[in-house]
Amino acid sequence: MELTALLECLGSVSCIVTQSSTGLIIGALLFLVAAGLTLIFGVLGVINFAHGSFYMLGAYIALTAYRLTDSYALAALAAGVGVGVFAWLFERFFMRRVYQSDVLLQLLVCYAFILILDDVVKIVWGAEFQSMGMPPAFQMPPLFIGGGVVPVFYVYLMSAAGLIAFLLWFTLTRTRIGKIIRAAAQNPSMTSALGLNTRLIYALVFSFGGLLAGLAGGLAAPVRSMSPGMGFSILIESFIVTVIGGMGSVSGALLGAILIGLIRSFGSIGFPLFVEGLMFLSMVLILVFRPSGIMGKAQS
Amino acid sequence: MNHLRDWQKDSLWALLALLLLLALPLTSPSRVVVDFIIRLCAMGLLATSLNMLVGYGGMVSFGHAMFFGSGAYVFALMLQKASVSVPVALLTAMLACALLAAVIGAICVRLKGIYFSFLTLAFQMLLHSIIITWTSMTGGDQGLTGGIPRPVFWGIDLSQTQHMYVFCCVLAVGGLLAMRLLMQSPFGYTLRMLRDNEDRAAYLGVHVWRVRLYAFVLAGVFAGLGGVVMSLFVSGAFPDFSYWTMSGEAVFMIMMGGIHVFIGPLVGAGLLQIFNDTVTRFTPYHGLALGVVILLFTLGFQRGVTDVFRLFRKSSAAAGKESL
Amino acid sequence: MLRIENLNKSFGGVHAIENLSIDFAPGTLSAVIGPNGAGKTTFFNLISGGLQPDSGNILLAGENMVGLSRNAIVHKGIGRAFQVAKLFKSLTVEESLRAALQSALGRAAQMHGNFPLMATRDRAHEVMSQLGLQHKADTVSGNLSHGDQKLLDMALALVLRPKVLLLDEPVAGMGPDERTQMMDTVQQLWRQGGLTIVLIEHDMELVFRVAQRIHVLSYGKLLAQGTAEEIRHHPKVIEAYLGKAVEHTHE
Amino acid sequence: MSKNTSSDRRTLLKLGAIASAGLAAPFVSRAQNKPIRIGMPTILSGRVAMLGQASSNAATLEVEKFNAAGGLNGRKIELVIRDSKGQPQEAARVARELVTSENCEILLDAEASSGAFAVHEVARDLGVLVMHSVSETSSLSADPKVRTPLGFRCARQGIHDAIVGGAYAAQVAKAKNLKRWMTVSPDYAYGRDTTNEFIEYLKFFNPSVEVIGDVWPKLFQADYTESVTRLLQGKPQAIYSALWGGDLTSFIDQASIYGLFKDREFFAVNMADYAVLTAVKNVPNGLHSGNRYLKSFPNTPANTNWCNAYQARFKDLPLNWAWQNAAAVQFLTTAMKKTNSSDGKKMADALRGMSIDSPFGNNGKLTMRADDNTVVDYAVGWGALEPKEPFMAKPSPGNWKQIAELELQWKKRKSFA
Repeated sequence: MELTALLECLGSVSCIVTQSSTGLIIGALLFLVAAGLTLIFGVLGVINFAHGSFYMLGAYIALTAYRLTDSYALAALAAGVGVGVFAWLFERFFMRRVYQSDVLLQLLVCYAFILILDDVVKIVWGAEFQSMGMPPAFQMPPLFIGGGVVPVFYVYLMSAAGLIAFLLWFTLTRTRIGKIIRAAAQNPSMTSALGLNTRLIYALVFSFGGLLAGLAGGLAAPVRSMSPGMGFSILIESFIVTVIGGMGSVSGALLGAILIGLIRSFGSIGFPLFVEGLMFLSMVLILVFRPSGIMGKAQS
Repeated sequence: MNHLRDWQKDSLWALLALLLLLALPLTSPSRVVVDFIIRLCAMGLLATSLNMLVGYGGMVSFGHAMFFGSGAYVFALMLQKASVSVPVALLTAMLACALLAAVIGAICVRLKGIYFSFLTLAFQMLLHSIIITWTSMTGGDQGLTGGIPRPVFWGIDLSQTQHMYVFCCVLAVGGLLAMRLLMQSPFGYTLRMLRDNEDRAAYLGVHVWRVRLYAFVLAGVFAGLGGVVMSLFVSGAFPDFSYWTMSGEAVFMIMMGGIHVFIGPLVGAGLLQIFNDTVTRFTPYHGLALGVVILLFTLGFQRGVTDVFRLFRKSSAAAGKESL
Repeated sequence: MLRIENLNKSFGGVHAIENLSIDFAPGTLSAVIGPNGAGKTTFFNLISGGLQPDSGNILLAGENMVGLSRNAIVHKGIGRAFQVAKLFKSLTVEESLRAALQSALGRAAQMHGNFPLMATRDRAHEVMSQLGLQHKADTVSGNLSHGDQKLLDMALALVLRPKVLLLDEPVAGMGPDERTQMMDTVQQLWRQGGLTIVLIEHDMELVFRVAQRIHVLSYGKLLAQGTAEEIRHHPKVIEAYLGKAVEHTHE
Repeated sequence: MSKNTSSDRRTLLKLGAIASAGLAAPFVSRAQNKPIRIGMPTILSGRVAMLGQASSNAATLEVEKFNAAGGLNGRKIELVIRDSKGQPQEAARVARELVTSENCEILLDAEASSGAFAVHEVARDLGVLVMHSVSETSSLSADPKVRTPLGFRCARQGIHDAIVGGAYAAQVAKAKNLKRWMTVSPDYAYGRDTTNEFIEYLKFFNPSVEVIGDVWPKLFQADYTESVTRLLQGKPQAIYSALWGGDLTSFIDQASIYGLFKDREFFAVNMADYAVLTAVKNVPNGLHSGNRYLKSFPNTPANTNWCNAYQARFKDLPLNWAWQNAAAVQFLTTAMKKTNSSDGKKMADALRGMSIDSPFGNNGKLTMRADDNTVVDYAVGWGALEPKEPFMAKPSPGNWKQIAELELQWKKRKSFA
């Protein structure tokens, strides 16, 4: 523990600025992944434990697309669409059949896909880690804002995260399709009684959640090396974010992601060896005192 | 006299199983069988104790391996650092697991459904980070290395394979019998009441929280016993023992074997082990193979092996008492 | 036997129960009626400890039940059956009753010996024969017919020898014959004595036939109380409730 | 390129299966022709699958060479490779099974540290010869409580890298006047130990160096942002890192966009491994590394030939784990020839203190040090990196006399010796 370092930092404006912006950057990247997980849970009531593997798949698809086209934008797009399609198939042929079952069965189906996808990636892309490299467009010196350093690439990622957050919020609360989705989440039988195709809504939402995971994988690919099995740490991180923010709440995921980002950036100063422990500790505390998370609906 | 007969029947079965196990190495000199059974003892205890929570109590724990790991670490540490005798280390390990389970359980069992699962998972990951961080005590990510000393006690020398084999079999069969008797006791049925309808049980005067906590503690103790066997097998203790993957494996074992028959988890543990040991021999893509098998079970049968048999038996008998 | 004094409960500003006082005399069979949303089930939940009142007293033979947990209240002698039978679906009828009994004996957490305990046998069989469930003793609860499930639900409460038995719509979802049969069973139970029964019911005719005293709730308030005859002619009741109930029975 | 290697491995496994079927057949009875089976537990799945791939490739290559040369009086070596998934209990199980049911007489343990300790205990328990070829944790061979007479290590050690690196970095620090240092290393035993040791020797050789902060990201962490900004805030003149593999690649990519390497020297002990060198697209200036494996270091025909042969066979560049496993097999086969047997105890006696000719030796020779059964005299050096072949143009090789002296003092401090 280096509490003096933490206190010192809290006493210095530039340190607070830098660490807070660090927290925001980490949070933005976390949110990109967690958004899909929480969306799927919020509407379908299932936890997609294969979410980290979707992320991995997105990163690899982006890698291949980037090598083929040399375009980062196309690579990210391909990652999102590719994983979205995969998620649709996954929902259609596997997940759909266990919606009514025990959570354990859902867990196992996802677990099976974690194992399968890790091996598939190994067969297709190889066991060695791979790296996409920074696209030339972003190879520029970082910006200096208020005493803190912010890379141009992260400014771009943060705007992407913000845009996605806004679009999700807007779609869910301000559009007709959002209303239908929320109705399907709250009362599926009523929705189908009203003549809406609940199954299609579920498939769309699941596929969109997958798309978000793939997009996140593709967007972050330039700065994260990839290897089979990389999805797991992503799953754990986004899971913590989702639980803390409230399972099913998109705004909660945003808050949770920023909270975890701040815990990590300030925690790495005060408790450099226990940063991960701090993340789990905060998850425990949230679950004990507010099981439904910061923004979640209260437990019935 | 009816209740006495049940009790005796279970004990006789256990005795028979133990005798069979002890006779097994005589029929085949291969140490593979011996190793297989020692591992099965460890994993069987872990899976069966988890099923006390999941199958009998309806409490889906995602973090059960934390007690498996704790049992292994405490046992190994007592022998390595405190140099106590094996029985003392064993008792300390079980006691430590009971205490840990009591503290964590007191917090967890208040939550229902998926939140209980999340909280157990979070505690497990927290414990795992502590094990990794507390290097001076646990050896960190390298695990507790250097071997576990095995002082001779009561004429038993655990550094000899035969002694070790007998010891592990006795622990496992004893542990399984104890769990069976617990599940057939009044307490076991109270647990089933809670699983079926916790609300109603409370309206019948059951102290829900307390009964769940007892179950959580007991399951923790028996998982710890499994950890002890595993630490003897690998002669050490590793952070992996209390990692989510271990819990996940236990969950898969009970789902594969079936949660509605007492020995289901044991059968599942055996099947998974056989599968794993065979497949890893032929291909490095065992993840792919295991994934396909899991899909087959979850989507094809939607239940475990022993549950399939149980349904089959039930439908052929048309009616009758549930076996659980 | 059971005295309710100035009971209040509100949910987010809506008064579910407002200043309610009722006295259920020992050994009576009373009914609580009222239109949907009158607060009947909330009333039962408050008595049995499922909800905590905002204020007021619930006195069982003079002892206040407010603040006690559900299981403590059961041990004091208030048993309850539910509108939708709450059963242990994987246990048989006999097992369910004996499991309930063992918890009443304070042996819910007894870890030695086999289930079921000998000490629970006679009482379980007694209740099964009281309610005509003896030939279903070995049937798994989840496989019982609807009527039998309601009976078992009642049996679970009854087996603990409560002083007060709360029955939440005992004939809900039953056919006409079953209803009569069920009400006969309830009446028989009551005639055997020693039991104070309070029931919630929608079926007016049944209530007027069996209940000694009737308490009418409307929007959480006591509208009227009295014998069947008094209630039948009570102007407020006719205005607030009976009209709807007649419609309801014609549906 | 990896497709080829995996199909090679599949062929290899198939061959193994056919061979074991042959073994079971009754007509094989003459002991002389019975193959010598070497069990190889390693990691072929999960995030470090490339460890197992490089290890098994190199070992296979050496075994093929040995067999082609006639084996041990006609007896050939059969390598039985098994995946432990990186789980210690699975490593223990696989190791036991290799000995007890696959009749392996020797274990070639290509496990990362925790697995290596588990295999070590199995070997101790079953009394078989074990050669660790991957674990770089010193205590495996240095700690007398852990050491066994039948356990050997043919892998580099953190302490050696630290002494050589410390000496090299001290020189660079003097030349460029680098006083303020920070470290960023993965938070696990290997990362912590090597970092502390490096700093210790850096200060030993250049007392004016000051370490003003340390950062410990998790192993396999995806996002290093908080580590990078911590380093930026400290404004060090030089940074040391024990990150490796994909983690190092991610870190460099993420730190580059922050401009962390601008006007700064970066010392990454694990950088000079082909996997990292080929993966990092934008290698920054001012980068120094220890050699993991380089075709050009030592710059001898033997080393270049070996690398070319490996590359031709597997369509992939060898990694550090590759040379270690190749050398491990060389040690084992030399000991077999010397004792004319595959008996573990006899071979162990021969191995202790044995020197062999090897492309990976400092002076063409590798030695299995007798005091602690561990390999010394291997090529170890540090140097400045450049983005293309030969990557490290002017390596400064370590001085093994100095290494040995300092290592002994270090062991005494640790009460290992």
